Amino acid sequence: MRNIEKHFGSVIALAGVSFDVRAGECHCLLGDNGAGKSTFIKTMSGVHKPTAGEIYFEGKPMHFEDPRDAIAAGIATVHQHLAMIPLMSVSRNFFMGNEPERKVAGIRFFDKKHADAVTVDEMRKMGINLRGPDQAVGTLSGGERQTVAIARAVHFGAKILILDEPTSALGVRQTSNVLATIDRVRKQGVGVVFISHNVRHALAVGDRFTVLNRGKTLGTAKRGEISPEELQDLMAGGQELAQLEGSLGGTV
Amino acid sequence: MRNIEKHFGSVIALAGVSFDVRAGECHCLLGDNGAGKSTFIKTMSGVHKPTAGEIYFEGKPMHFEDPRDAIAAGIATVHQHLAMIPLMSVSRNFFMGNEPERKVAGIRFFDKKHADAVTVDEMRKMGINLRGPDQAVGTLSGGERQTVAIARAVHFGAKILILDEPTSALGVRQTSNVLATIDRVRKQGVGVVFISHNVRHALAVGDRFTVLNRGKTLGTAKRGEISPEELQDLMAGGQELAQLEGSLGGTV
Amino acid sequence: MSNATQPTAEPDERVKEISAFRKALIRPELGGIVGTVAVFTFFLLFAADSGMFTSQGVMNWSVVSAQFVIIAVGACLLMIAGEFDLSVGSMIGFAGMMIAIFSVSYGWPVWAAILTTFVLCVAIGAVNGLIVVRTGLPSFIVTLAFLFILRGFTIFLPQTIERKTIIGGVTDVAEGDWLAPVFGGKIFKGFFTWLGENGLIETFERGTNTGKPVVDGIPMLIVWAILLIVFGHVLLTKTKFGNWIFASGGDAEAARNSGVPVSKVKILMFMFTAFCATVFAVCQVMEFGSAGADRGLLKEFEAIIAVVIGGALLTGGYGSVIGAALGALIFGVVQQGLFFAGVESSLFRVFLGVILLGAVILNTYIRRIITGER
Amino acid sequence: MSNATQPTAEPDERVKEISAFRKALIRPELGGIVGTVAVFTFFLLFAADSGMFTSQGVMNWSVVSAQFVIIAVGACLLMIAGEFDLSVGSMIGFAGMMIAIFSVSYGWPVWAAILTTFVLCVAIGAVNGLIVVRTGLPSFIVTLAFLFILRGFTIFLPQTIERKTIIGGVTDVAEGDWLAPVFGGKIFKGFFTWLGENGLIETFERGTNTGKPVVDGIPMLIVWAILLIVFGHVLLTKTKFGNWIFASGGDAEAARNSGVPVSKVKILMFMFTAFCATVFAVCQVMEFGSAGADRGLLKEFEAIIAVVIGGALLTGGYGSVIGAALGALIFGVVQQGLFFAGVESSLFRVFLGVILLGAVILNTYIRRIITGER
Amino acid sequence: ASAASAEGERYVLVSHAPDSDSWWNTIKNGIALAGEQMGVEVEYRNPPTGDLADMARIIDQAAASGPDGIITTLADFDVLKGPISNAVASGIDVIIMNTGTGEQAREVGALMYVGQPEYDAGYAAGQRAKDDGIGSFLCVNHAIQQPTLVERCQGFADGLGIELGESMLDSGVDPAEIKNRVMAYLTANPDTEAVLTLGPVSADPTLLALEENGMAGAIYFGTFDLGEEIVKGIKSGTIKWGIDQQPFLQAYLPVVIMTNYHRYGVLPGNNINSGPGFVTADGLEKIEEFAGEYR
Ligand SMILES: Nc1ncnc2c1ncn2[C@@H]1O[C@H](COP(=O)(O)OP(=O)(O)OP(=O)(O)O)[C@@H](O)[C@H]1O
Ligand SMILES: Nc1ncnc2c1ncn2[C@@H]1O[C@H](COP(=O)(O)OP(=O)(O)OP(=O)(O)O)[C@@H](O)[C@H]1O
Ligand SMILES: [Mg+2]
Ligand SMILES: [Mg+2]
Repeated sequence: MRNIEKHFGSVIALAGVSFDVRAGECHCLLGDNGAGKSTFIKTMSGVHKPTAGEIYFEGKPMHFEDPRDAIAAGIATVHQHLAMIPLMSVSRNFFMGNEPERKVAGIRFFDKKHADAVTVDEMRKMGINLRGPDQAVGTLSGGERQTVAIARAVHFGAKILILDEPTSALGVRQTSNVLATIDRVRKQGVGVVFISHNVRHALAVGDRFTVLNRGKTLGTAKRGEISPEELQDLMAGGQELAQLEGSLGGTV
Repeated sequence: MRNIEKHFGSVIALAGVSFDVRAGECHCLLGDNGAGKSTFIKTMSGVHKPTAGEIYFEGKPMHFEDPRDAIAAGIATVHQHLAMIPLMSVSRNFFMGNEPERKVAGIRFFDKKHADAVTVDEMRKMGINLRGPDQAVGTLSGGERQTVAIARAVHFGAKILILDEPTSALGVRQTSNVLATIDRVRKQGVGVVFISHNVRHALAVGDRFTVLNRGKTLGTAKRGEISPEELQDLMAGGQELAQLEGSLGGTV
Repeated sequence: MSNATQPTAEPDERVKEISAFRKALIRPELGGIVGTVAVFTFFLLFAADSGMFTSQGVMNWSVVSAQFVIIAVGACLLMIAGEFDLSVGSMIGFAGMMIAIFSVSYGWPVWAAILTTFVLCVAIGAVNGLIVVRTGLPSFIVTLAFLFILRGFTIFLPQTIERKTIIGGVTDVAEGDWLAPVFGGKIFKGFFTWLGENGLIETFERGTNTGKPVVDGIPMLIVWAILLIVFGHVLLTKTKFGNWIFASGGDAEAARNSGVPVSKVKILMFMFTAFCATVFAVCQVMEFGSAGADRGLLKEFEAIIAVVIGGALLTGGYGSVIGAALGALIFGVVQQGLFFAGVESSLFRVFLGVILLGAVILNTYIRRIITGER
Repeated sequence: MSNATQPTAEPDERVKEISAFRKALIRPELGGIVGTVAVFTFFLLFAADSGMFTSQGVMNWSVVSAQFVIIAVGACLLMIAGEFDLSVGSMIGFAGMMIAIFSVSYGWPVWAAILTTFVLCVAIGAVNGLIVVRTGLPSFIVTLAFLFILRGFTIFLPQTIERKTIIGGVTDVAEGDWLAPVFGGKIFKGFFTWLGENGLIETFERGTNTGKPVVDGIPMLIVWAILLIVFGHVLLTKTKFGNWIFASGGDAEAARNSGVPVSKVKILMFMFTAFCATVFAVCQVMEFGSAGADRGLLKEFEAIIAVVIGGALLTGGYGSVIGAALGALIFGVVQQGLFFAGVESSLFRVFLGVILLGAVILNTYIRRIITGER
Repeated sequence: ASAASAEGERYVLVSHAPDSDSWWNTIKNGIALAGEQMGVEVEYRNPPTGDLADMARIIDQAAASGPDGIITTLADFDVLKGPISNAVASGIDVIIMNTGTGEQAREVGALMYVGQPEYDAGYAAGQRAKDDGIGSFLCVNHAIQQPTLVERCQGFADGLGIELGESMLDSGVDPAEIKNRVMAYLTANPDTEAVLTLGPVSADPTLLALEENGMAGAIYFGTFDLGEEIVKGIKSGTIKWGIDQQPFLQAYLPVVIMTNYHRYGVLPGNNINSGPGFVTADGLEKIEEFAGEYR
């Protein structure tokens, strides 16, 4: 992706950001609140159209008219505000937008049996035992929902998986589970874009790190090239943080 | 607070939790997703009525019928899902439920001038320069909103300030700012209850730590009595986490 | 997630087990089923000898219920998709009037008039939907505007063209038309004649029809109602598109992000609602032979009421076609039943209001008890 | 927050500056103001010589607008508090009927009839509110039920008591009552007579009133409208309670958590809406001397339309009383203006729908342009 | 249910009026009185919103409930002929009242017709106004969707020999709106010579409007159907005439005729025209006393 720009009315959310992901790596996107991370990945996943700039996918320039195009191209996204419908069952949510179909007498029907089986199976793989595939998503805990969303993205053979702050509301155990999932997915050859505010989470799984600040990239670093402290300073935009950290023991 | 229990229909969210806060200390409440932290503090702040158990405040048993009672008693809460109305102005939000009044010809009017002045002033103290007190909260960033909520709680002379995961959606800089605020508030003699999933944030400001698990307390520890690793293990409910952490470098 | 790392999850000790029976009850139709049973029990007890359950009486409330069903199915799918349509009643009046104007005033063949009207009305439905989707305005306001606009035209057009507000004579021009019986005809006539001849149902005692059965066939109205229920139910629960309808109503933003073409779904549902209203109108015009400016008044509310009694959520994302059909049945049976039971007719509205309120509270209560939601 | 640690925040370079002028425009009333200007310009251009702007013409559309204002103020506050009331129209009919029954059929003094009716109707409003707040049902459904229930009683009661559905003769029994003129009288009569005598306004040239001024006073209806606007505006923008109204409609849960007594606010707003409807009804009964079962039909929609034209959000939390009043003015002027301008009267509904749609789209558009929201 | 002389026959009267229409009150009182006097049971039914298609269902329903007779209006021949002929065919006697014509009544197999043919009534009124030298008018229509009311205006216009055109005002039922719309129309068209209202719903506010704009007494004012205020208006001279179709008779007579037919087999040989009768300022006493109740 090159020089993506995005304006909302008088707000310039992205002022030219370039970024790339490779298969089998986890590229972390870091940055302050309002840096434009969510906006950027929404552009990648076809929710917004870029005001300027181009998206290349497997070498070809792409134009995503809507999220369906991006999904069809193999870009799966787990949005910050979850893309789940609370009143619908887990299996219907799992297959939302990608419903399996079965032909009966020439008419295509939703293949509920298949959907249910796959859902229960995939969720078990992720370590979640559903009461049943008909359970409403609204009755799941936040962590469980997050897992459904990730499992869904992985299941549909995404080539690129984008996760927007998947861990921010999760407990330690749930977090480590999500990180383990990212690791597993990456090893399957999927490119992962991982967005986080938490330097430690990022360092735990990231291969490369890009920091966004006020709609611009501050640069990309490889794993090992950068220390947690440097990264943290970059994310915060410089020295201002230091004095505070001093009094609190540097443990943010 | 002693032996608080809370049931929602068939769900037992709290199965007897005891907890106390002292003036001038920061007591951290930690726990897994769905451990009942939010439910517990909602009981403290009068949103829910406990199914069983008692609340003591300054030695006296209290019965909060609704949040107004708790606020009147000096318990201010910043909820996980923010208690802000996006379409209303910052100053109206700031004073929501505590509107200053001015008598004109015997009729009590909302004292807008005073409210605006106080709001701008308090926000400046917190390091935020508003475009104007009439700016709608919906146009603020998440971090700014969080700050308004905290500033509000502090301003109204709360004796106890409850913060439910105030840092989960914030960037590093915003986080350190919130932690610094907690520190400042604590030094003013206010008792702070701080809920977090992040062990490091908790350790940065906490004086005591209580871990909730599946609606029960696992015990309370003082600062220095417990290491981050122990705390993390407690929160996750034991050994299950270890093997995962190994592969990821223990940096959750 | 709490059992994430354990390969075999133990049951969560914090949740009391929910029995299979209770689980079977967690269906949007439940309120409708309970209501239907209650209503029939009531009228069987109190109006059994009023002729309500003779073949003629049954046909009477069946036809009324079928009418409600036709508009309720459209309203139901639209409501599940998260919108609603206050212009249904005006659309009924408008569609009927257009058919009459095309066929009687302009002398077009009736099939052409019907088809043109369908195209026109479904297009208006699409406009409704387009405005809602494009501007993001609440459908309440947009369709309220169309309620007035369509009713205005329904009064204005015949007034200017024919100088009256009622246009009759459609029956005459529909004579021999191939499409008209699809809406205005009856089926199984032979079967009913046979029933009558064998004394299984009453026959007329005098007049031109002496000896013929009092009920001489199933009106196409009922056939349409059944077809629409089946179509709506299958569409909603058995197809991909049905999943999209739920998703669009449950959370439009989330659905859009998951690749569901929300705008398309909503516009199509507005069109389907318009289609149902037009079916209603065509059946009415073909049966009665005339179109009037007063047709369909308040029908939008009746449709919404039937759907809500049937357990759908006004806010979208939850509901069922079967439920809506049961709601329509309850509505029809209560309305006609009150007449049969001889209740003072001005009290009819009071009953209607009380039943609506009771049904909705019952629905919510059942839903909460069962799902354990607060 | 991005400037959190800098004592003097520099302007955010990512936001283009918004001028003070533009900021002044970010008001819910804006659409109403633009609309009012547009409407008056239009009619001044096209209907200036139709008598619309003579003193009599002005009084004519003022009275109609005042009527809309009275119910719009109630509907506006309720809508800002996040609910709405479809039973307003039925409440108007019901209140009028109760006054007539109490005073004419039962022979109570008129003031007692009026006060009892106020208590009764406000209590019904409270019941509406209680049901909505307690059950958590959408107010659409609850008040729809009351729309039917109240209308049913309005027809049933006079039918049983007086054997008619119009009860007249209120004017006679109201003679000499101290409370009746507060609703049905006119003020500044002397002033207008003086104006007429001095040739400052036209006087009648024929008929029974020859020599009297064409406008002989300001009806109390207009006074009530102004009082309610002032009261509603002050309440909403200048008091603590007003803040609570906004908060309750903006996000009931958040407001409750902050200590706002949301249920109380909502119930009070339902009661206030009922109060406004009763004021409307009493003024009407006192002016026309009779109560009919068909009074107030569709008024609930007219109230909602006026409020929405005035820039309020149907979803609550945003709006203004001044805006609603302007909406009512636009509505009244357009309605009467079309009659002055001699537009085919059955097209009136079409215009109403188009203007509603236009105004709402304009409002949304303006709001988005200015706030930069998407 | 053939002509047996048993008491306690059951009759159903079905009207086309929405249930807020106050004029039908007299009808209800008429059948109540007739029922009492004859010792029969009479029920009143109507479509709540005035939707004629709903009315057809009500006739079906009434027939299914097996009464001895049905008394109904024939508001739209096309819509109602099916249900009515079915009722007749299943052995129920039918009398047509109020709207319709004798010819249509015969066609659907009804016993007879009692009422006032609306168009003819309007036409007669129009001719009368023409004789009084009227050349233009305003017709205040409070229920424009109802065909019978449009027929009255149309008849009046034809009686005058002019185009109806824009003389018909869609006034709605709200009294304040009716009043102000009438005033607006008269302000904009000051040379209007006559006002025709179609019932108490539109007549009462029109009276107030004329009083307020000073045209009361100066403008030629005629109305259909009587009511308290209308009678007062006629008395004071503001209203020239009221066309009385005597709704009481339309309700009372069919019940009496039907009962006697069922008990003794007697039936009048002709249709009964209960109107139009012009009510003017002469001889108003009885009318005054019972207006809105039996008149
Ligand atoms: N739809 C929109 N309309 C107007 N401005 C928007 C819109 N969406 C985002 N913005 C603005 O664009 C900027 C970037 O927002 P974005 O959500 O991309 O930040 P982020 O990096 O994801 O922050 P966070 O860490 O808080 O999630 C912010 O200033 C935000 O206010
Ligand atoms: N209103 C409610 N109705 C039914 N169950 C509820 C309700 N509120 C909370 N619960 C349940 O109570 C349990 C505790 O929830 P709570 O929100 O207190 O957890 P938490 O510790 O705050 O979790 P998190 O860290 O995710 O915020 C959960 O299982 C939740 O599903
Ligand atoms: Mg984001
Ligand atoms: Mg929580």
